[in-house]
Amino acid sequence: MSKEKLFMQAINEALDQAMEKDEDVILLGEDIAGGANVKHLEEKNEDSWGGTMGITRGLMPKYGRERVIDTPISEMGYMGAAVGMAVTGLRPVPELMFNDFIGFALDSILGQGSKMRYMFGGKATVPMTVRTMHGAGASAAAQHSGSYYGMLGSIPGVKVVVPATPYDAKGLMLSAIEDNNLVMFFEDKTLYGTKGDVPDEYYTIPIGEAAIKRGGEDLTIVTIGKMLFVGLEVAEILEKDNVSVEVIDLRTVAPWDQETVIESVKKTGRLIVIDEANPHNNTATDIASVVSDRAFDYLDGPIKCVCAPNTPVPFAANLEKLYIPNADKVLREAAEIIDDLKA
Amino acid sequence: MSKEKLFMQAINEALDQAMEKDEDVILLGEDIAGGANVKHLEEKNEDSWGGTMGITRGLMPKYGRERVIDTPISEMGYMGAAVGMAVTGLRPVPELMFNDFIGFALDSILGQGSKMRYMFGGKATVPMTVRTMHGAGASAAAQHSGSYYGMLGSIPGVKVVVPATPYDAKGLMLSAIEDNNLVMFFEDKTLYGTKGDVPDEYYTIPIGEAAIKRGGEDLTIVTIGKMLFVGLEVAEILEKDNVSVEVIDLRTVAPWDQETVIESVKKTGRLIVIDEANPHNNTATDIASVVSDRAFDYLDGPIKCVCAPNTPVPFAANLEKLYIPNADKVLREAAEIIDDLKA
Amino acid sequence: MSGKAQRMPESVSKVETSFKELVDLEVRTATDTAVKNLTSDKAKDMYKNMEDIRNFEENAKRYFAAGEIPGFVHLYAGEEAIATGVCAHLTDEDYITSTHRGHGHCVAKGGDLKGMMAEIFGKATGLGKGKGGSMHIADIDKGILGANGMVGGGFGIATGAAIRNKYKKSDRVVVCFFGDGAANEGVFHECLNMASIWKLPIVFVNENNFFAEATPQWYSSASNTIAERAVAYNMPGVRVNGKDVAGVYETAGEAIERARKGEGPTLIECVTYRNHGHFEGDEQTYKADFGEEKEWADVDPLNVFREYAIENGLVTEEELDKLREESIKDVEEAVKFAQESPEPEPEALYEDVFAD
Amino acid sequence: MSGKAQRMPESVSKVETSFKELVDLEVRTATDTAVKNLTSDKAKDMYKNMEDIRNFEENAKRYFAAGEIPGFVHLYAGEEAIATGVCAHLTDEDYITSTHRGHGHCVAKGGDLKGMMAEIFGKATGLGKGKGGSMHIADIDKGILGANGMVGGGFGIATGAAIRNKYKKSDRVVVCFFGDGAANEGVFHECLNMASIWKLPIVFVNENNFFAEATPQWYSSASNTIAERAVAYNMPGVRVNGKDVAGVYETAGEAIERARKGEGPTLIECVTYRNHGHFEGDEQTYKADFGEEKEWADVDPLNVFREYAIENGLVTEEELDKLREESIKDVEEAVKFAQESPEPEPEALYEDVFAD
Ligand SMILES: Cc1ncc(C[n+]2csc(CCOP(=O)(O)OP(=O)(O)O)c2C)c(N)n1
Ligand SMILES: Cc1ncc(C[n+]2csc(CCOP(=O)(O)OP(=O)(O)O)c2C)c(N)n1
Ligand SMILES: [Mg+2]
Ligand SMILES: [Mg+2]
Repeated sequence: MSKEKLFMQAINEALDQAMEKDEDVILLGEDIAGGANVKHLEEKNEDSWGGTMGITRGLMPKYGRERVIDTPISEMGYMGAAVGMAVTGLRPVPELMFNDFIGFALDSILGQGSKMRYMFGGKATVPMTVRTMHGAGASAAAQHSGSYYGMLGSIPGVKVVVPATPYDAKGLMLSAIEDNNLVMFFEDKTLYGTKGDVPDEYYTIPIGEAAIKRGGEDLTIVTIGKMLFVGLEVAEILEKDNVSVEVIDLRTVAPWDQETVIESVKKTGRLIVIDEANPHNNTATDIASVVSDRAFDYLDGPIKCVCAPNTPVPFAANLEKLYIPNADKVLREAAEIIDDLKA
Repeated sequence: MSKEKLFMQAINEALDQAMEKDEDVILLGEDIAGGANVKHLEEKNEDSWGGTMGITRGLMPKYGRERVIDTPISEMGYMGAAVGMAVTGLRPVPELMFNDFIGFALDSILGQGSKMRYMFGGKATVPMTVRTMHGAGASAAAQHSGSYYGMLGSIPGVKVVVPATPYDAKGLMLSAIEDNNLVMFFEDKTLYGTKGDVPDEYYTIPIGEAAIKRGGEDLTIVTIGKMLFVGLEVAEILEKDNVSVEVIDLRTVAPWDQETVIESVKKTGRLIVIDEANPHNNTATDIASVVSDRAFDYLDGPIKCVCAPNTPVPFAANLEKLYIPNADKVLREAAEIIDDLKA
Repeated sequence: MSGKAQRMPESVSKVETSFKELVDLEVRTATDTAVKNLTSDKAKDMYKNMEDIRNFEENAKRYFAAGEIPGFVHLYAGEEAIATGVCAHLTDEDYITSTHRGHGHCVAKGGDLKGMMAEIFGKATGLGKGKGGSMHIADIDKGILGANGMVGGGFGIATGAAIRNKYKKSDRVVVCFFGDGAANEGVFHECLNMASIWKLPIVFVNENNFFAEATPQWYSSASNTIAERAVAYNMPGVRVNGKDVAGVYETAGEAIERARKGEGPTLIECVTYRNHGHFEGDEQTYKADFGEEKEWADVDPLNVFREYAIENGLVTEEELDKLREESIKDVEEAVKFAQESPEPEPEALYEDVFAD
Repeated sequence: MSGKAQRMPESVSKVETSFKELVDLEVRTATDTAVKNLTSDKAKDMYKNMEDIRNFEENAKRYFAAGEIPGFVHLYAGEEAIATGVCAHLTDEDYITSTHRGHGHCVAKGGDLKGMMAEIFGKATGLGKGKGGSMHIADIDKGILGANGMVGGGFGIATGAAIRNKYKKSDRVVVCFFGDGAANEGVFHECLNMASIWKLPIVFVNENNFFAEATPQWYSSASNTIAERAVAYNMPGVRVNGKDVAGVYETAGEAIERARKGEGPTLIECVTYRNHGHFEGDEQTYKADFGEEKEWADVDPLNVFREYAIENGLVTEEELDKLREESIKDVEEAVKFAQESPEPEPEALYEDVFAD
C-alpha cells in the first residue's frame, strides 16, 4: 500500500524498516534522539528532539539508546567510530547534522572510510550510510546552507545520493543501508516538508540510476535534488513554446548514470544541468565534461550549467533567493541553445 | 640575476624574501623548523628538519622561532590559528604537510577562512597562504599521494595555485603571500628536485594567469602542475606527425585563466586537459564544462580529460605508474580527435 | 645495549603533578573584596549592559515569532552575567571570539545595537550588510572576531589572535567564549594545548548552561566539570557562578590580568542556564521544570546583580530602573532602525568574496 | 525570578575530584608478583615476538636502503616491548588499531610475516595485495584494523570497534596504539571522552617515544605526561616503562581485564624510545647522543627481558638464543618470499574500490 507522506516521514520510515530488518543497523549522531540521561525522559522512554529537524523522532523509544546513539559534539570521532563499526560488521548510519560541518569529519571519510578497502587489498568492507542535510533556502546563512555533494562525490570509494522526492528518499535510503560501501545520503532541508506517494512496504531504488521524470525530444535538463522542480517548471514553460524538454533527476551523483544522460542527449542534442552547488568542479561540470566527450557529435549547441554563484550562501532572504538557481536563470541559458527550435 | 635552482630552493627563497620584506609573514606547521626545545639545537640556533622535505630549512635560524613556529600535530587548531592571525593583521603561511591531511583541517578553511569576509560584509581580510604537498609518484601510498587542489578549488573564497616550474613556484609564492586572500599553494613532492632558472631578486607572477609553454595551432593541451611535462612530451611526439600542439600550463586552478584557454581552443578547435586528480568533479571537468559552453562553436571534436583513475593511489610502484596520467594515455585520447589532421 | 630498564631520564620517571593548585572545583561567587574593585560607574555600565543584552534578546524573540527575523536564532537570555562580567575588562583593542549564541558577547564587547539588530533582520545596514545574520555577527574594529555557526569554530581563531598579540608584544588579550558542548570538539583540545605551551594571552571562557541542544553536559562529558580539563593543559581552571556578574567580573579579571602580564591562559567555567530553548522553536522537553534544575533556572542574573549592587551601595534602585528604561529605549530604536533599513542590493550577492 | 545566585543544583556546585585515584604518574616496571603471571611458554612467546619484530625491522631497514622497499618506512625497533606486552593478552577476536609505525603491532597481533613483508615490498602476495604498503598493513580476520598513515587515524576506528563489541555483548576488547604526537590531535580528545561516557571495552596505549618526527613531547604537550590527561576523561591513567615487557604485560593485563569486564577504558602511557629515525633517511639531529637521553636510548628491551627471564628462571639462555635463531630464519624466509613474489597485475589498480 502506498500513502501520501512527507519527505521526512519517508526517511524516518526507511530508517525504521532498515532497523527492523537488521539489528546491525545503528544510528548515531548529535541529538538524533536527544535528552540522553535526562531522568524524566528516561522514565518515560522518550526521546527529546529526534534530530534537529525531528527526522529520527521515535526511533530511540522503539530501538533503545544502544541503537540510536546520541553523541557528544565530536564529528571526527564519531564519524571515525562509524567506520570502525562498519569494518567490524555493523551497519552504522551516522548523521552529520549539516553537510557544512564536513570540515570537522572529513578525514574519517576521505582518509579512512573511503580508502580502507583499497589499501587493504579488498579485505575490508565499510558498509555505512552518512546522512547529512544540505541546501539553501532556509535563511540558515553561510555555515548551514551549502551543498557539498559534489565535493564528496569526487572521492573514490564514496557513493553519493541526493533524492528529490519522498519516494526516492525512502527507496534510496534502504539501498544505501543495504549497500556494502560508504554512502553519503544528502537530504535537502527545504524538502523535508514536501509530500509524495510512498509505499508502506520495504523497497529499494538502485544507487546509480537516474530517473527520467518527464520525457522530451528537444532539450535535456539534468537536475540534482530539489533542482528537479526547477527543471520541471522550465519544462512546463517551454512546452508553451513547443519546446519539448526531457527532465532527468540524477538521484545519485556518484556514480552518476552516464548512460541515461547520454542517451537523452543523443536524442535531444541539447543539455542543461541544474546544480545548486557552487559552480566550479561540481557534478554539473562533471556531466558537461563527460557529455562533451562521449556525446560530442550529437550536440547541437553548447552545454549549459546553471549553478549557484561562486559565493558563500548569503543570509538576507532576497539575496538567498537570487543565490539558488531558478527557472528564470535556466530559461535565460536555454534561450541561447533553443533559438532555432522556437523560430 | 638568474641562476639554476631546485624547485625546493625556489620556494625556500620565496619564503625567505617574503619574510625579509614583511615582518608580518610568519610560518607555522609541523616540524617546519623541527627540534623545538631541544637544548643542543637551541644552543646552536639550529633547526632540525626544516619541514619533512627540508623546504623551510634555515628559515628558523634566520628569523627565530617566533616567526617559524613548530606546531603540535593539531591541524584544525593551527590552521584555525592561521585564520585568526590573518584576520588580526598578520600574514601567516601555515603548512599542511600533505594535502591528504585536509580532512583534519578543512573546517578552518571551508567553514572559517573562506567565508569570513563574505559573512562579515567585507569587513574582514584573511591574507594567508596555506602551503601543502600533493602528488603521486613517491610510493607514499593512498594517504600521502593524492591531489586535492580541485576539491579546494571548488570553495568560493579560496584561491588555488599549482606551480610546475621553479620559476613559477617562486613568483607565485610571492604573489600568494602578497595576496589579501586565502591562497592554497600546492607543491608536488616529485618536483622538489627538479631544476630551472630562477631570478635571485623578488618577483611576482599574477595569480590567475596561465602560461603558454609552447605555441601550437592544431590542438590545445591544458595541464596542471607536473602534468605540464606530460603535455610537453606529447607535443614533441605529435610534432613528428605534423600535429602542432599548444601547451598551456594552468598554474592557478582557482580562479583559472578562462581567457587564455578559450583563445587557444578557438584557434585549435581541439582540447585535452591533463589533471592528476581523480577524474570526477575536478579542475579538468571544470575546464571542459566552461569550454564546451563558451567555445562550443569552435570545437572540432570532443574534449578529452586525462586524469587519474577513480581509485585511491596504490602503493606498488608498477600500479602507481599506471595511476598517473602519462603520454601514452594522452596520445590514445588524442588519436580520437586528431585523426583528420594526421591523414 | 644495556638491559637496565630502570635507567630512565629523571625528567621522564619523576613527574610532579600540581592538580590541586591548578584546578579549583568549587563554584565561586563574588568574594567580599570583589565589591572594592567595583566602582559605581562600572556597576552601572555592567547593569546597563546586561539589560541591553536581555532586551536585545527578548526583542529578537518577539520579531522572530512575528516572522520578521528569519533563520536560526539562539538566545543568550539568562547568561548575561558572563559576557558582561568578562567583557567589562576589555577594550576595543582586545579580541573575542563568540559562538552561535553570540548576541550577548557582541553587545558586551561594544557591538552597535542598531548594526546588530539590522544584521539579524538581514538588512543592508547590518554589521555584515545583512549577509551573515545572527550566527555571523562581527565587528573586527571592535575586536569582535565573529559569532560562529560552527561549534568550536572560535578556538582556532582566538588562538591565532593571541599569537598575534604575543608576537606584536602588545598587552591585548583574547577571550574565547564556548559552550559545554563545544568542549567536546577536538579543536578545543588542540587549542588549549597550544595556548598553554606558547603561554598565549588568552582566556577560555566556558559557558556551561548544562545543555548542548538537547544533550545534557552530564551525559556528554566524561569529566564532571569542564574546569578540571585544565589539568590536561597544565593551566589554571576555575569555576564561577555564571549568574553572578560580580563573581564573573572578579574571576575573569584575575585571568585577564594573568594573560596581559604574559603568564598564560586560564580556563574559566561559568555555570549558567539559558532562559529559552536552544533555538527559537525548541520545545525544551529535556529541561526539568521541577526540583533543583528549575530552582537554578529561576535565578535571574539581572536581579542577582540588582540586589548585590543596592546592598553594597553601588547603585540605587532608582538608578537601576532608569538604566532599564534607557536600555528598553535603545533596543527599541535598534529594532526601528532595522525595520526601516533597506534590504541589500542584488549586487551584494556577488561582493565581498575576495579582497583586492 | 529570584535573585538567589547561590542556589545551584548540588550536582553542579559540589563536584568531587578523584585525580589522585585516577592517575598514577610514577613509571611502573614489573612488580614482584608480575613474574607469577608469566608462564615459561608465555615468556618464550613474548621473547620470540620481540625478536620477530626486531628482525623484521632490521630487514626492512636493510632492504629499504637497498632500494627494494619503496616509500616511507617507520621502524618500530626499540619499542618492541609495548606491542608484545600488550598483544600477549589478545586473541584474534580482539581488535587493534595501529599507526604509521605499525609493523610491531601487526607482528604482535599475529600478522603473517610473509604477508607483511610482501606488502611493504609492494608485492601481489602482500596482506593488502601490495596496494597499501608499510603504512597500511591490515588483517581484519586477525583483528588488525590497520596501520594508519594518518596520525590519530586509529582513534575513531578503535572506538567504533569497541562500540561493536559492547553492542554485541562480546568480551572482545580493542587496543588503540598511538604516539605522543598523536595525543595532540583533536580526535584523541573526542574519542577518549566517548570511550569513557560509554564505558567502552578499549585500552588506549600511548607510546611515548619522546618525539613526533623532530618535535619533542616536552615541547608539544602542555601536560608533562600523557597519562595525566586521563583526568579530563575520568578514566584511569598509568605510566609504565615501555622497555620492560614484563611491566607492560602486567599493566596492560589489568587494563584489558577491566575492559573485558565492562569497567571501561584505561589510558596507558608507555615510556619508550625509537632506535632509528622517524623514518628511514632521518638524520635525527634532534636526538641527544649524550647524557640521560642517550642512556635511555641504549636500554634494549630485548636484553632487559632476557635478563629478567633468566634471572626469574622462566627461560634459559640457550632457549632464548634458539628463539633468536628461529626468528632470524623466519624473517629471512619472509624476505625471500617477498622478493620472489610477483608484482600486482595491472588490473589490480582498478579493483577493490567498491565492495559488491
Ligand atoms: C561543528 C558543529 N557541530 C554541530 C553543530 C550543531 N549545533 C549547534 S549549537 C549546538 C550545541 C552547542 O552546545 P554548547 O556548546 O553547549 O552551546 P550552547 O548552545 O549551550 O550555548 C550544536 C550541536 C554546529 N553548529 N557545528
Ligand atoms: C594527520 C597527520 N598529521 C601529520 C602527519 C605527519 N606525521 C607522520 S608521523 C608524525 C609524528 C607522529 O608522532 P607520534 O604520534 O609521537 O608517533 P611516533 O612517530 O613517535 O611513533 C607526523 C607529524 C600525518 N601522517 N598525519
Ligand atoms: Mg551549552
Ligand atoms: Mg612519538
